[in-house]
Amino acid sequence: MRRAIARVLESGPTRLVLEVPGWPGHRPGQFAMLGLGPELLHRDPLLPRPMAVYRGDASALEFLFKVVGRGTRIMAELAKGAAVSVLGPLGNGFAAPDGPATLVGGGSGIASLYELAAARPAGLRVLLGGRTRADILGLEDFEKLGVELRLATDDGSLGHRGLVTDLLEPREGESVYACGPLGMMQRAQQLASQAHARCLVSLENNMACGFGVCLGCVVKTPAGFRYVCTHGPVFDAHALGWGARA
Amino acid sequence: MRRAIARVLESGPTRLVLEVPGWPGHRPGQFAMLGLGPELLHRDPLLPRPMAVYRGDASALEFLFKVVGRGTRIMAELAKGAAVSVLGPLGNGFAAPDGPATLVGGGSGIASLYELAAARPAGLRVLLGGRTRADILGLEDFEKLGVELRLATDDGSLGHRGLVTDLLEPREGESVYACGPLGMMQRAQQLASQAHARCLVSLENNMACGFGVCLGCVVKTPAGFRYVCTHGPVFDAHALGWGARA
Amino acid sequence: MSADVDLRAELCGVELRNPVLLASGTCGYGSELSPFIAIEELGGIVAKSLTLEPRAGNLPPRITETPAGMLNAISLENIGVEAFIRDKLPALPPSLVVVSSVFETELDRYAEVCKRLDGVARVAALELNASCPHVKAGGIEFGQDPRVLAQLVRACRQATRKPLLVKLSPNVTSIAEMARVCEGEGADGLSLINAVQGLMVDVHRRRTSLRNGLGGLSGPAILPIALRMVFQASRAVKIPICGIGGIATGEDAVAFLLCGASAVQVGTLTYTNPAAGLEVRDGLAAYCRSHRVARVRDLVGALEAWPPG
Amino acid sequence: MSADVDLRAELCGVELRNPVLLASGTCGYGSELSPFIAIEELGGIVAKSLTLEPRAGNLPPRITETPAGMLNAISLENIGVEAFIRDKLPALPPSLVVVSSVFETELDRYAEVCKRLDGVARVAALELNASCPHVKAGGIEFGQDPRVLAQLVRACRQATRKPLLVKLSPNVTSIAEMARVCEGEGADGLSLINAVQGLMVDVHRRRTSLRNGLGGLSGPAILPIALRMVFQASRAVKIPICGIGGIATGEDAVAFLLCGASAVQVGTLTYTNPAAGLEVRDGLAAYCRSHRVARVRDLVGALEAWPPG
Ligand SMILES: Cc1cc2nc3c(=O)[nH]c(=O)nc-3n(C[C@H](O)[C@H](O)[C@H](O)COP(=O)(O)OP(=O)(O)OC[C@H]3O[C@@H](n4cnc5c(N)ncnc54)[C@H](O)[C@@H]3O)c2cc1C
Ligand SMILES: Cc1cc2nc3c(=O)[nH]c(=O)nc-3n(C[C@H](O)[C@H](O)[C@H](O)COP(=O)(O)OP(=O)(O)OC[C@H]3O[C@@H](n4cnc5c(N)ncnc54)[C@H](O)[C@@H]3O)c2cc1C
Ligand SMILES: Cc1cc2nc3c(=O)[nH]c(=O)nc-3n(C[C@H](O)[C@H](O)[C@H](O)COP(=O)(O)O)c2cc1C
Ligand SMILES: Cc1cc2nc3c(=O)[nH]c(=O)nc-3n(C[C@H](O)[C@H](O)[C@H](O)COP(=O)(O)O)c2cc1C
Ligand code: FES
Ligand code: FES
Repeated sequence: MRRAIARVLESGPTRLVLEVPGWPGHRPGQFAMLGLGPELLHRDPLLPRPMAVYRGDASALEFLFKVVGRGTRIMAELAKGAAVSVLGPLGNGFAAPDGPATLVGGGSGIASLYELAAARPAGLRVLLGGRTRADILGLEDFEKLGVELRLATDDGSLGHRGLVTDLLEPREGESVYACGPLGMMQRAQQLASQAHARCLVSLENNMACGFGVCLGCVVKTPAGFRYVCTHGPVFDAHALGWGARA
Repeated sequence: MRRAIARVLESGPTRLVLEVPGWPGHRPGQFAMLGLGPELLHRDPLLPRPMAVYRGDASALEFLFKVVGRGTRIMAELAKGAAVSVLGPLGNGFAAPDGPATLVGGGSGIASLYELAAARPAGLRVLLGGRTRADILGLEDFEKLGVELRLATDDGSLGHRGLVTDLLEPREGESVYACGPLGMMQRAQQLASQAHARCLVSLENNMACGFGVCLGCVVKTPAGFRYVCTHGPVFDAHALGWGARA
Repeated sequence: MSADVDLRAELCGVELRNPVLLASGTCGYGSELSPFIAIEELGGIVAKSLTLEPRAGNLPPRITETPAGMLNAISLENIGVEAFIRDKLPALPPSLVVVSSVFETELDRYAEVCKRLDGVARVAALELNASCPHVKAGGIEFGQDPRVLAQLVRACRQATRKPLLVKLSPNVTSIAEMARVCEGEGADGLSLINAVQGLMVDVHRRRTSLRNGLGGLSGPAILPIALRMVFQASRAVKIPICGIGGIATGEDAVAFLLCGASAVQVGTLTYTNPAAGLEVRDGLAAYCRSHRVARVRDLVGALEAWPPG
Repeated sequence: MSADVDLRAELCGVELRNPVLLASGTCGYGSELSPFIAIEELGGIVAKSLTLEPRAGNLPPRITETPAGMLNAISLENIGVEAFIRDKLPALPPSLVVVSSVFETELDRYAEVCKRLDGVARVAALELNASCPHVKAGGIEFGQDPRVLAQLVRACRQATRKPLLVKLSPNVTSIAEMARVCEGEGADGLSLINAVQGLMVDVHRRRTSLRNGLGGLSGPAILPIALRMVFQASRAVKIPICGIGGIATGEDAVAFLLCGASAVQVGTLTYTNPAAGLEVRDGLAAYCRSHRVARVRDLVGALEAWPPG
């Protein structure tokens, strides 16, 4: 695996599409480190940003993101043809469900769930939420899939007014895939464990390297420290214990 | 005067055209400080770069440049519509000739001479030089002026093979305006003084501020330190003594 | 523009319109900035460091760029204390708070400059520049040796009744020790940090980028070092601290206040934008509004502890 | 790929394919990089600092970004010297030069780790990490007190016959003094600099960005500080120096060599690009080609003086 210098095909406030020469393909839930100054014209921001692969392949790899700071603001303003360094695919990714599954996505967390949904496993339910309608990234894409889809927004601008986890009714023995704000994932894990369902979550820690050398992305679990970039980002939520995170 | 946030209208390997709201106009030989990260998305490169105003006005202000390092490389790759901070006009600029004049320009120094030539004063001669044909910035624009124009290149790819100062024959009492590499300006000053001609040169020191507060741009003259940004960039070459420069 | 938020600050007895000043050596004598901004809207300025006699400074190159920063070896070029009092002070807006920075190469000369400024009503406070990383005179900085620093503060303390700030050198093993020394000798406050000693190389010419070799590193690159030192010093002494180092935004200023600074100084960023100081003030006000902070001074030292993991 | 230029270097008796190593703590135990690069093409690696027993390190957040740099408080998490020798060393390419970094919280434990590694043929040299800015244990760093540093070097010198490098802390008043101390106690070489102590604030949460508060600043931001210290140390001692700090390009490496370093280590930049070390080597070769330098070692200390102004 090598760091590739990709070119921006399409860029907008929440979506980035890159041509990534040599991208070998990836599993749902894997991520890439996106570097915003590959030719070192800019030495700042210095660190690449971890982003879940939304969908696509070498000819057009898509990312969905929320602007929360300088790095994502720069991403949102990238010019067509601009160079971006891409290291990936990284992390373990999601294991495909072996039975019925419910996907619970909130905010930018939605990005890592799309390809699971696109596989349309039997008995699939998809629950997406955000503060407002605009925060539900990739909504149109999910609607196109024609899967069982339910929505929630804090302000009621779309679907149920309230938390997306209000819509979650785990089925015994199913797999719940939750990705989004910490509180949302914790709630999903609670409900899943009460219903004796499996629960997989994808964590979003600050990262420097993404491939296991900086030791910066640790999460504390009952079994000790785990590295989100190499042991994760996907973890069995029941085993996490929700210890200290970045 | 305020720092303006300009937009890139046109950008290329040697030319930058900006829309600069509120640009008050300028004199030939004045310069601007161009900042490459106005929204502070990038804190590096930190310092703005001094650039002579080539020509134009608020609706389209033109700069010609040579890529010598990171800042100019970034300038050459600016996207259309990108933001650039512009502080100026700065410096004293050239006094218009009160008699015959010869303009001697080398490399990027050519940029500060164009508007003097465009005024077509009586008895004007323009001598431009560069390493090769490609190094003579703005050549087409000067040719369009229909002024007496002679050219020199080190490799003979255009005009006289050799130094542009080989073409300089100062007329007694005239004004020689020289702008380019240090050695070229020194040679022009020598020839001018032998012919009892005036000689004005524009110096290019490294600058941090461009408006007189950092004291970084000094040049040592027999009369003491002078600041290139406020006392210059244009100096009476006969009074310079060519002391230490940045 | 920010009447809603109470931006007023106080620095060792001096009332400030807001906590954002401009750092010594980065705003000249003030007048250089008047073409660009209404300078009196700032919390104040710290004028370029003054010596008894005018000084010419180093030969160029004196400045070079570094990653997210710059390196300088101006070597304290200045017009001298008399010319400052005679020519520069009268030209400044009456409502502008002016702090005078003092630098010399010997103890008694330091004290003389302080004495000369003590009688000047227009000067609100003095700042001792104990920390010029690039002045060869004497080699080691006044601010690098606790005993020498103590002598310096004592001598100048006796020379003036004006509020006395000591600007510390960051090039020390323990900033807390230096802070205690100043407090012990009667300093009214501390300014930190000055530029960090650095060096850059022009690999093409195989020479140091600056003719002087060594220089002072400033700009955003040193922000984390400055925050650390303000954090450490504010826990070592009770006298107020003016935070300096790499401030580019209102949030940078907030970070210094939270670490214990009562006010801040903007330096290098003024070179990139003459209005940087005012924009930092505006950003500070915006932060207070969005975080429901009624009075900026409520932020001073208001860092919260991490919950146990 | 650069057969034309002689890139070979030597660091206290150890022959290096080229002068570019990877810095301790930024390349794990080597194997982490093998998916990305042919690690044996590097001049060598300095493995993550080892302690007698495995260490777990600090609670997160452990890292945050800074202007042109980053701040970390990993607190020397490592698998312990035994596991390194047993599990990690055998997995590394035989032709790779491996330097082991040693860290502990007490003198005798430092020496014990050195003794344990002294018998391991695969380890080419030891690097004493005397300078972890963010380890609370003991408070002040070993590398900040000349007497403690002398004791440390003496103890470890007696514990090993392998080439002994001492990695100095930049958080000192005089790096030259610390360098002389190490030379005096028989160190074979110096590595500098380690991360600079810093602190960042999350203004939205009103907390330090790192749970540990203090952290180590690294990356391009500290390049001018590192160059300055290598410049000063190389003029204070005769033993070879390995330059570290913010190296991102071949020209950055050239700057360190010109200042007197015999080799360099690339650290933080490996996080942004696993191939950074090899690209620095290639840039170094390209510089030599375009500047007609036949042997990289001819650059060591080859800084030229400025002509009188
Ligand atoms: C494995 C993984 C996959 C991710 N996938 C996506 C994705 O598909 N889409 C997306 O929008 N984001 C994703 N993130 C989060 C994304 O990496 C961060 O939002 C981004 O790094 C922020 O960079 P910034 O420079 O914009 O913000 P910064 O300037 O770095 O930080 C700005 C603010 O955001 C907060 N912040 C910083 N890093 C994170 C973080 N990692 N998570 C949450 N808040 C943070 C900071 O505390 C600060 O308050 C992912 C993170 C990980 C670890
Ligand atoms: C008043 C004034 C007007 C100018 N007008 C123009 C213009 O119209 N067109 C143009 O192309 N350039 C002009 N320059 C020069 C221009 O400012 C520099 O070339 C530019 O700042 C280099 O920035 P950089 O980041 O690309 O190079 P850097 O990375 O800063 O430096 C790269 C290399 O260029 C050298 N260098 C740096 N600054 C200068 C400098 N000021 N002059 C010469 N070499 C330098 C460095 O020593 C280094 O070797 C002008 C300079 C001044 C002071
Ligand atoms: C070009 C330049 C000149 C300076 N001159 C002085 C000075 O005369 N006296 C002083 O106390 N500090 C001086 N400083 C240091 C600044 O006041 C400030 O302490 C330092 O630059 C860090 O702040 P900054 O990162 O915001 O620039 C100077 C800094 C620069 C860049
Ligand atoms: C995340 C991180 C962990 C580090 N761990 C160690 C370590 O275990 N031992 C050590 O001697 N230095 C350690 N360092 C310091 C680096 O080896 C290096 O000295 C410093 O980062 C400066 O170089 P750089 O700017 O190229 O990163 C660490 C640095 C970082 C950023
Ligand atoms: S991000 Fe570096 S180890 Fe996980
Ligand atoms: S460039 Fe700052 S004083 Fe001239």
